[in-house]
Amino acid sequence: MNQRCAVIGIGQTHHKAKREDVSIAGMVREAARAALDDAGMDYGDIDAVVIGKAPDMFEGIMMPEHYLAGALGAVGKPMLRVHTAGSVGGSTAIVAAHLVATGIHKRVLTVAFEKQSDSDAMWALSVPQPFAAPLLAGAGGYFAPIIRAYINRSGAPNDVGMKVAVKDRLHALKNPYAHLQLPDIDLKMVEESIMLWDPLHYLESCPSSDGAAAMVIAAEDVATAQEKSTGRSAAWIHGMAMRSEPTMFAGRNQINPQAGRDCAKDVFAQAGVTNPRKELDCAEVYVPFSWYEPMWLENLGFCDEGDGWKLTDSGATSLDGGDIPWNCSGGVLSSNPIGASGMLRFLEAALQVRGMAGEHQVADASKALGHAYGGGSQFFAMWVVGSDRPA
Amino acid sequence: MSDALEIQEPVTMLSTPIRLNYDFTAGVAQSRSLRGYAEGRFVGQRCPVCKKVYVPSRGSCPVDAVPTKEEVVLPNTATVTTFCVVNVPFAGQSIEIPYITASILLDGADITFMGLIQGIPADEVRMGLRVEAVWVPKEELGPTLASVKYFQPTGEPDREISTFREHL
Amino acid sequence: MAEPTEVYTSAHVLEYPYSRSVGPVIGAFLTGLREGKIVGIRGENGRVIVPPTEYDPETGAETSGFVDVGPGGVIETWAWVEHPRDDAPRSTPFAWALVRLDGADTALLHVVDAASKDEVTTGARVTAHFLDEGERQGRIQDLCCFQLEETS
Amino acid sequence: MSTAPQPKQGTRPVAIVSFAQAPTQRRIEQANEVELLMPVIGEVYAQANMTKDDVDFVCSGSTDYLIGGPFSFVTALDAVGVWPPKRESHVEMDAAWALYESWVQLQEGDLDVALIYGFGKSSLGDLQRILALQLDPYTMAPLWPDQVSLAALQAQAMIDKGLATEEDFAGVASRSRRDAMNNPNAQVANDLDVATLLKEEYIASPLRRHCVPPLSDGAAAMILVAGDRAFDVVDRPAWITGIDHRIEAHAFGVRDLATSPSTTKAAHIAGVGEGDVDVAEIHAPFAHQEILLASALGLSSTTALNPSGGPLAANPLMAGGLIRFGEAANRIMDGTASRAVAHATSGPILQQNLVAVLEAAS
Repeated sequence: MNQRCAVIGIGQTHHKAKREDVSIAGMVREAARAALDDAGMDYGDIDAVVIGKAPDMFEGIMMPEHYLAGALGAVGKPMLRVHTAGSVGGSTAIVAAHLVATGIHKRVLTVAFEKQSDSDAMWALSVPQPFAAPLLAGAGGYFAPIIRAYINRSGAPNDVGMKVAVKDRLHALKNPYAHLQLPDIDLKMVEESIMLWDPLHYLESCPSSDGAAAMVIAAEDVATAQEKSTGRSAAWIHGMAMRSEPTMFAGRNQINPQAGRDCAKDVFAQAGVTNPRKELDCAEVYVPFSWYEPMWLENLGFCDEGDGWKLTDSGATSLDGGDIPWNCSGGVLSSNPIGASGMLRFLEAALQVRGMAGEHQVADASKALGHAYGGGSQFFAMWVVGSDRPA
Repeated sequence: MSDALEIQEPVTMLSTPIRLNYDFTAGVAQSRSLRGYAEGRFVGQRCPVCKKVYVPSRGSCPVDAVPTKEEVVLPNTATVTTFCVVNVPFAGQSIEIPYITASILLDGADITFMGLIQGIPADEVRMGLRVEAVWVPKEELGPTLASVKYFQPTGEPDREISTFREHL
Repeated sequence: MAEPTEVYTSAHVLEYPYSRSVGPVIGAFLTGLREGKIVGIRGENGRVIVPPTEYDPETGAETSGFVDVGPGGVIETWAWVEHPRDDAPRSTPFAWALVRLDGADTALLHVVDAASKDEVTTGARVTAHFLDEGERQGRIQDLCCFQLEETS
Repeated sequence: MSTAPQPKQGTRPVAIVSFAQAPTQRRIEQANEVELLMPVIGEVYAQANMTKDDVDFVCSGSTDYLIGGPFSFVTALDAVGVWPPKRESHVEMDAAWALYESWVQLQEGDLDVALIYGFGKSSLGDLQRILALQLDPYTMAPLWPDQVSLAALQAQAMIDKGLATEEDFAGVASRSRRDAMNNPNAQVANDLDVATLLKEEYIASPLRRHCVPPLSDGAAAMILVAGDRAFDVVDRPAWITGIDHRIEAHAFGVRDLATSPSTTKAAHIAGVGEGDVDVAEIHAPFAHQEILLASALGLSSTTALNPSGGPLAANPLMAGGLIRFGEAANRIMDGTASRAVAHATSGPILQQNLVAVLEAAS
């Protein structure tokens, strides 16, 4: 990064199965308005807008950034639309941050959203394609076989996934924005939920949500002034990285993809993190299916390969007494407006280091990871944010 | 204005059906695999650089980014590398649930593709299971992977998982 | 080298009955159409925006205060279509037009019904023509077209 | 020894060093997206004497609605060979904006080489109907307005304001298709005079058939190099000395359709007016839009407009804007121009516009 930059405004909607009270513009503006208010700004103060979302077929609007230009106060400004599959919320934040880190703009509004209830997520992700056998059954159908291979390879007990499902929903109870609020959640409830994609139970899978996320990313002078005037720290960006690899190729490690490992290595090197479990206070990691917590613990280097399930099993990733809480917000397992899910991870990491996470705050959090992945576990976006400005 | 109109609820929802017609083209490489299906056989391609066999072929090696031209006919026999039991209903679904989808590694191929498993109780399907393709009757064969009705067990001993670890 | 291959093509239909929540502002517009009237909203500097949006389309500022506009208006620009597409709102020749309704400061995209191209001009006055009450459902098609006002 | 000119935006000089495109056709049936892209990407590597291992960043532009399925950019990656894993991104925009994102990345200073590509096949679907899905989903899209009619609204607004005539539109089309006769990648090339063109029927008045771009299948790729390393690749790199993009309101009834304030603003920020412009490649799919945009860009009569034939000769969606950048860069690289303007547009009737100034080193 050429210049320091920081998140100074954060906003999100209350994520729900159906936001039937708003238009798409209305929903996106809730998040944008909240982020601007947090930053003490108005649309007129923003230099550029970067928007991200997953496939346009969810809402049936081709390149909806055109329709949303006015809603986001982008008229007369640069506006970019990012689409990198499930990782898009993270990639979008990174593209926005680069616009500031390079000195091109000082105040960038970045927004990600999905209004999945306008159509049906399972349909949109499994649109039957010519010549293909109609076997694809949503994201779960794609990831469940990989999870099975992980369980086999690691020798993990069968209930580790269910433990993640319970833990993240317990976290969600502390987050008023989270979609799923299941006060009675326990292992039994998960186990008794329908086995949708064996080995994945219904409650081990992410919901389909409507929702939006927004952040204002600002240059150092703007962020410093805001810190002084509000008395709150900004979330300084210590590192950001993206990596991609092909969906399918001979010899591909689908369980522990190289692109994820490379991306983590890069972002931690930038942030000066050598032992993420020790040096980070928490992480918001894209876990749409329960077993991806242990899988990503290994992929991101929080433990050795094969040991991820042990961390989860020991409670290390729980906000309740764990040494490295993952997904204190409830994570993707509790709220999943797909295009925004990655940005929510980035945003929640920023909330934590600003001490603004409310009931799901990790005490004195000063450094956190935001992570997103997409496609066939092939697109990765990550950032590390901290309460102190980087050296 | 009539009373009836005045008590009508405000409009909150709008139905906007969208239908688009496409004329999809499979391209050259994929068409060769598709023609294979129409003939009741698996046709893949070998990368001239890494020598790996891709089936079905998309015309390129995703690692070396070079065109794949050399054709390889592959047998009906395969190994289940991993699988899941699908038990979720959704719009547009055409197979009755529950069904088993598996990553199928054809003998001689270096890449898996997704296939339907039948002829075995769901709880007996396992990683390493040996299977063979069952094609639809000859007169129903067509240029689509749907020409493969399903894969069923061959009865051979399972393959050790360690022997296909690099395909997971 | 393999011999040239027949390339397979296939019809592919992408179809979904999208169901959209419209929110209070577009909802008011569609509710108005169902009642046979056109509603705008005040944006920044009090200008009246039609169709109404939750935001001023140029500044992003909140809008507030619904205003009835029309049913008369003026053609700001237009395009005559002699051979309508299958999915066009009309099957006989018509004009697409931007119509600035009386009382509005922005123009609405819709169609003008006219017997021939020669009848349509920029600046011509038109009046909104709605479907019959029983046919209106709260959608933009409830306003079936604009018709040229008789010149006096 | 040449030195890279200091850019107006950013701090690091970045240049286009190689560009390739697939010959545009009405329908390329023999190739899927990967097969369409692979030769093009192979050619940009060959021109630059590079391999995929030289590339630090990959960025593409495409849209799912052209193919009618989600994630079309994902399968296209197979043509690139992102292995070992690479820094990679995608915009659901014309690939000219992928160039913009790449240019931003290269400003960071730790990466030097970017590969950009875009692809689009209009032949797979009914483009007029598909593009209606770009419109406000509540009050415009349900009427299914087609893009030719929408463009005609703009052309009529220009006529009403006295900014152009139907003869002027025909003049643009006549010149473009004549110039295209020298462009092997063009799809529509012919030598027809204005009088002949004016005898054509209207599709949506005041636009006749010649005012409308062809439906095209195509793809394009480009390599950007930052810093003096560009001189190692090509004698005359096309340095991006200014670049900016802006968007306008979506509702047509809010805009003054006869002007393009977003283009004017972007051109000002990119510094278009700060020197003579030898050549401009303008992403004006419709004939009247070239007149509108040339004016908005502030170009003088000495600038050669769309010598490639422009979008009226070949108009592959999602690659068309990047092709303007490539054609303009080619004029710099082949020595026929020393200062060029490249323009790309996105969205219904010029809602969003990107402008860059390309220069040779002095």
